[in-house]
Amino acid sequence: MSPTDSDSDHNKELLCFVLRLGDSTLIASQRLAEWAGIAPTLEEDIAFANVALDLLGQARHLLSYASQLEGKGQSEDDLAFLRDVNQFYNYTIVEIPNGDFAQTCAKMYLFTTFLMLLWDHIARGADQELKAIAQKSINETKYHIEHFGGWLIRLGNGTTYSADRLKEAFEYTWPYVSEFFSPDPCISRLAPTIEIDLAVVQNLWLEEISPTFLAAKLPTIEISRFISNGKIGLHSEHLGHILAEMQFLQRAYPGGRW
Amino acid sequence: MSPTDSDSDHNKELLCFVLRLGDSTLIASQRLAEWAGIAPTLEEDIAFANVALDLLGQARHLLSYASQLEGKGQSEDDLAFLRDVNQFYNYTIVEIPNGDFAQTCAKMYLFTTFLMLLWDHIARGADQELKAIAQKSINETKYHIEHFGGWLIRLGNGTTYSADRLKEAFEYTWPYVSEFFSPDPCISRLAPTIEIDLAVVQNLWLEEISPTFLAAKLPTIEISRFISNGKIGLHSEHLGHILAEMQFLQRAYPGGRW
Amino acid sequence: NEREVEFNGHIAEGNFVEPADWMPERYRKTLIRQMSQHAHSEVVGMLPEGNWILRAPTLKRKAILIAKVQDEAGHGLYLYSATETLGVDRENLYEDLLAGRAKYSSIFNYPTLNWADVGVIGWLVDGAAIMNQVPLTRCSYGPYARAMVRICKEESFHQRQGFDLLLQMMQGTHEQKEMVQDAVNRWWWPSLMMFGPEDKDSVHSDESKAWGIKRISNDELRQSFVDATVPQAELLGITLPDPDLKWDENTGHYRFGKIDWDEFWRVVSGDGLCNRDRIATKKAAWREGAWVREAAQAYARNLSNNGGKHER
Amino acid sequence: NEREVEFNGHIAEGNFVEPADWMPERYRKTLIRQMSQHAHSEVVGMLPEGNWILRAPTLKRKAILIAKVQDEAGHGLYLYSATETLGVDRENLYEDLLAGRAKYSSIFNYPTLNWADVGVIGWLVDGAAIMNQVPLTRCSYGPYARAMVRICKEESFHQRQGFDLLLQMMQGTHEQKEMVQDAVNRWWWPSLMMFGPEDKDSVHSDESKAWGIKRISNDELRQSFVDATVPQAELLGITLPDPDLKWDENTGHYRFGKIDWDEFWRVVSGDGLCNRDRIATKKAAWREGAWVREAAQAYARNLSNNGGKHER
Repeated sequence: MSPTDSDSDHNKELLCFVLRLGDSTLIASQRLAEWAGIAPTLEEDIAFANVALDLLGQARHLLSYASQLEGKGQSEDDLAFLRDVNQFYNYTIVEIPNGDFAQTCAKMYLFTTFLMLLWDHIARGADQELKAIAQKSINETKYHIEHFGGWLIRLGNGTTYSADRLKEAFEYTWPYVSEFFSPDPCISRLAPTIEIDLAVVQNLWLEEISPTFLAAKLPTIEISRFISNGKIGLHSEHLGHILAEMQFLQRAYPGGRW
Repeated sequence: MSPTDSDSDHNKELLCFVLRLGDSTLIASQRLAEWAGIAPTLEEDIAFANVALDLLGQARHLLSYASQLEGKGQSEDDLAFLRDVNQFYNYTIVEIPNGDFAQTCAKMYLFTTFLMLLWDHIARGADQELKAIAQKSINETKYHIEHFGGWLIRLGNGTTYSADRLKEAFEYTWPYVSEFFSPDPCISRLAPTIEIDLAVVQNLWLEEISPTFLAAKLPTIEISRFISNGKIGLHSEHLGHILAEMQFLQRAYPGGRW
Repeated sequence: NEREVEFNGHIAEGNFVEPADWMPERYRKTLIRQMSQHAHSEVVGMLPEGNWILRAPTLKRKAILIAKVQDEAGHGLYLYSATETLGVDRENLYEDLLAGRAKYSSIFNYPTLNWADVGVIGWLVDGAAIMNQVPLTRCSYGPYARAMVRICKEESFHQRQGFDLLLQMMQGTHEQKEMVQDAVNRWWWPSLMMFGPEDKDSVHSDESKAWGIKRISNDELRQSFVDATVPQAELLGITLPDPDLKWDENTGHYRFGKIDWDEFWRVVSGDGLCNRDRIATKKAAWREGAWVREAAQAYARNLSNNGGKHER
Repeated sequence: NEREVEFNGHIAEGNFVEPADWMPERYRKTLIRQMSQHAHSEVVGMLPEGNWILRAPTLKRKAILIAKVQDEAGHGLYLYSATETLGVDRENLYEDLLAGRAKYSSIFNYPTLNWADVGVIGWLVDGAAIMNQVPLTRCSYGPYARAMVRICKEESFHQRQGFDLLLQMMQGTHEQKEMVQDAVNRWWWPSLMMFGPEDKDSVHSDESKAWGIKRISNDELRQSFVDATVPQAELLGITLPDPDLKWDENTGHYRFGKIDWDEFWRVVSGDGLCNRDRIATKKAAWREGAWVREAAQAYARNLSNNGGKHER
């Protein structure tokens, strides 16, 4: 294999990983934005918008970098608005429905705690571009974890009703967590640029969430045998509906200036 | 004005009316189809699908005729899938959300009873093409009215809860009725081909619904001062979301064969 | 047991068993399980296809799809009615489904991800269903056999429509062809799994065979399906996702690769991508429809109390 | 009343009134009504624009729109807080809104129907709001005036973003230009109505003027808005939907056509296209959020009872 081949292969893996992160943050942001104007309090309207904006900002950096890696002259918008379901590589958990407030907080907590570990690894890696994005994102993600984690604790220790809702939310969202740690050709080929050992990450993650779970009175559960596969482009039925709405204008009015 | 001009003017009014009917039946069908697989009983799954199919069939005839009148070589599908919100001319009532079962039955009852009166007038009119569509549709519409009217009576005389739901459904849907009878340049210019006097139609309609309202224990209400304007292309915010989903494939994959 | 011997003889002579006839309890139980599972499959099967009604790309295809989903509701209804002739109650059967006590065809736990999935479900899934069901038209239990005659007729119609949809798309744009191939890649193996475990691992089969409930083995049916489908795939111009698939001159059959039975069992036991969503959707619909069903019952009661007139 | 004379003098000298200061009851009531109505408008105003967040055509525009809707929530929050300094409770004020006892700006009862509406709301609606609000930065009630300084700054930013959005679209395709024109056609007259009834029909105004709550009359503000906006419309290349609009050399102002006050009153009194939907959306959100707010309160109570530690 010539050096160039190896370079381009590496580029392909990196592209896959960057798209994964870009799509995950984009779809997470899109879902959160569904709450605009209908959160339980005005403070929460602001907080959710804040998180949605942070995630969207991350998505834009990531998708811009992805288009650079791809080298086909596509923009962040081309990637966001002109790919169909099977070309999206987000983790499935970000595309599942918001459900009630507890379910939104649960999935966002599970996702952002995992994302944080990815940022940590990226920040210690050798890809300068991605490193810069990670460094910027770490503080944001810290705030997201605190925010959603704080709600888990409040709901788990609020009323009987809120504790029940929280438990139901976890039953629904938890199975999607196994996708974080399932065999991942894309991540495994990132080394040595970025070294991510998913078995290690899984342990770190379980440690990370454990105090919050304890404080929120949530039972610790085993990683489910259920495995979703959005990260390799095999999604749930939900993503198609998200994209139909998200991409409408770009699809209906090609060549427009916005 | 030359005979040709007058012909083409008349064509324009007729086109507007045919699109109005075509869009109304299409969007009503699309909304009903949202119930697929989740109706309160299997029998109702079948019945709703039946009505959705009838309405879709009517829409196809109407939109085919509209494209013929338009004479630009567009197909029924071009009209259904490539127009945006302000080019749709359906009555607003068919685009409002389904809400619960009572709300769906309420709006469908209000719409189909009105539609029936239009078919009646069309069937007595001079446009042969439209007449044929009306004659075919009258029996279907009769069944729709019976079906939804039957549910109004059942819900109104079922449990206290169902009677309350029905009343709420009417509070929400009723204001959209005034659009049926509000000044309508398109209908008023159809004469002498088709003679529709909306003041007369309003009275006929109130007479038509009155026994069902009585049997369903619904209060008779005055036509509301609220006036929606979907019929002239000024819609509620709901239609855009319906179209984003409905038109996705045609927009995303232009030039496809389906 | 003399009655049982007589019963078996009756069946062996090719006669139907009717609801009023005496039957062994295990025969009844087996039929209830199989028929209600079949009914549940129709009813859950409305969801993956229903997922595309609102996005159908032409009005004609939308009409075909609504009609198909409606047929599935109809099949569910016949099958529940046929099962009720065995002395069970439809509502209880349905609640078994919602509570996870009863199964439905695992195929519906796979998601529909692009429009071609609608065609592929018609072509492969309905195709496999027909292969499974045609022998049931000669099943020993009369009401089931008769329901199957009607259902198989409609299913063949659906299968042709599905194939036609794919044929159209294969004459379309490059992207459309890719959609079809993508859908076939995802549905091929699950379709083969629809015939159930390999004969060596299959329970129930011997007794069912004796009773004429199950006339042809899983592996035989699967082989017939593969043999019938490969030429259709060639006609379509798609590639079936099995590198081991090839014609075997000696046997006169297509050989095919190893089925991933781990996946099969994972999905059967509840961990397919859509198991949770399907049941959650049906549960929510049932719960949200409760007040409507109650109102209809209350109304019917009032009506019969008042000699057919509702109060004014 | 001696105190009232002193109070009026204080205001006349251009001083601020602060929460701890004595104030006439009518002054307090007027401010509560106006400030809470203003807060409600921000909060309801999130909906028509929020309607397009999920469909924003570029990621940059999506970010701008989310940030804008977030700012509106922020404005709502300042304004409720500022109103609370007058001795009322935010939750009660909000419930007045939901129960239809309190008003909000009627402009938000018009639907957003195409993407250009988002730009036009920024340009015209925020433009009119700024015109109304800049004088309030010099309002006699300190907390309101200070909130207005911050809000006006952000609103100007939104207005520029809206104008920029439209400018982009006007350099785009023919269809995009049509969208902009369509949006302007729908929003122009309602924007003019934002300044309220003509001076001859306006209540409250005299007293409000004396108290420095209302410094410039409705008609004067409306005229300033028209004068400022017409040249911008020309810059954009769109036509304002008023055949009577023309420059008047003598007065140095643009003359404009007759406003449809029937429509204004119909919308104010609840019969605009979106009045029902807006309040229904907010009511449903408030109802569905109740258990979350209760849980947060219960948690806070437990925490303070346990000296800051939640039980494990």
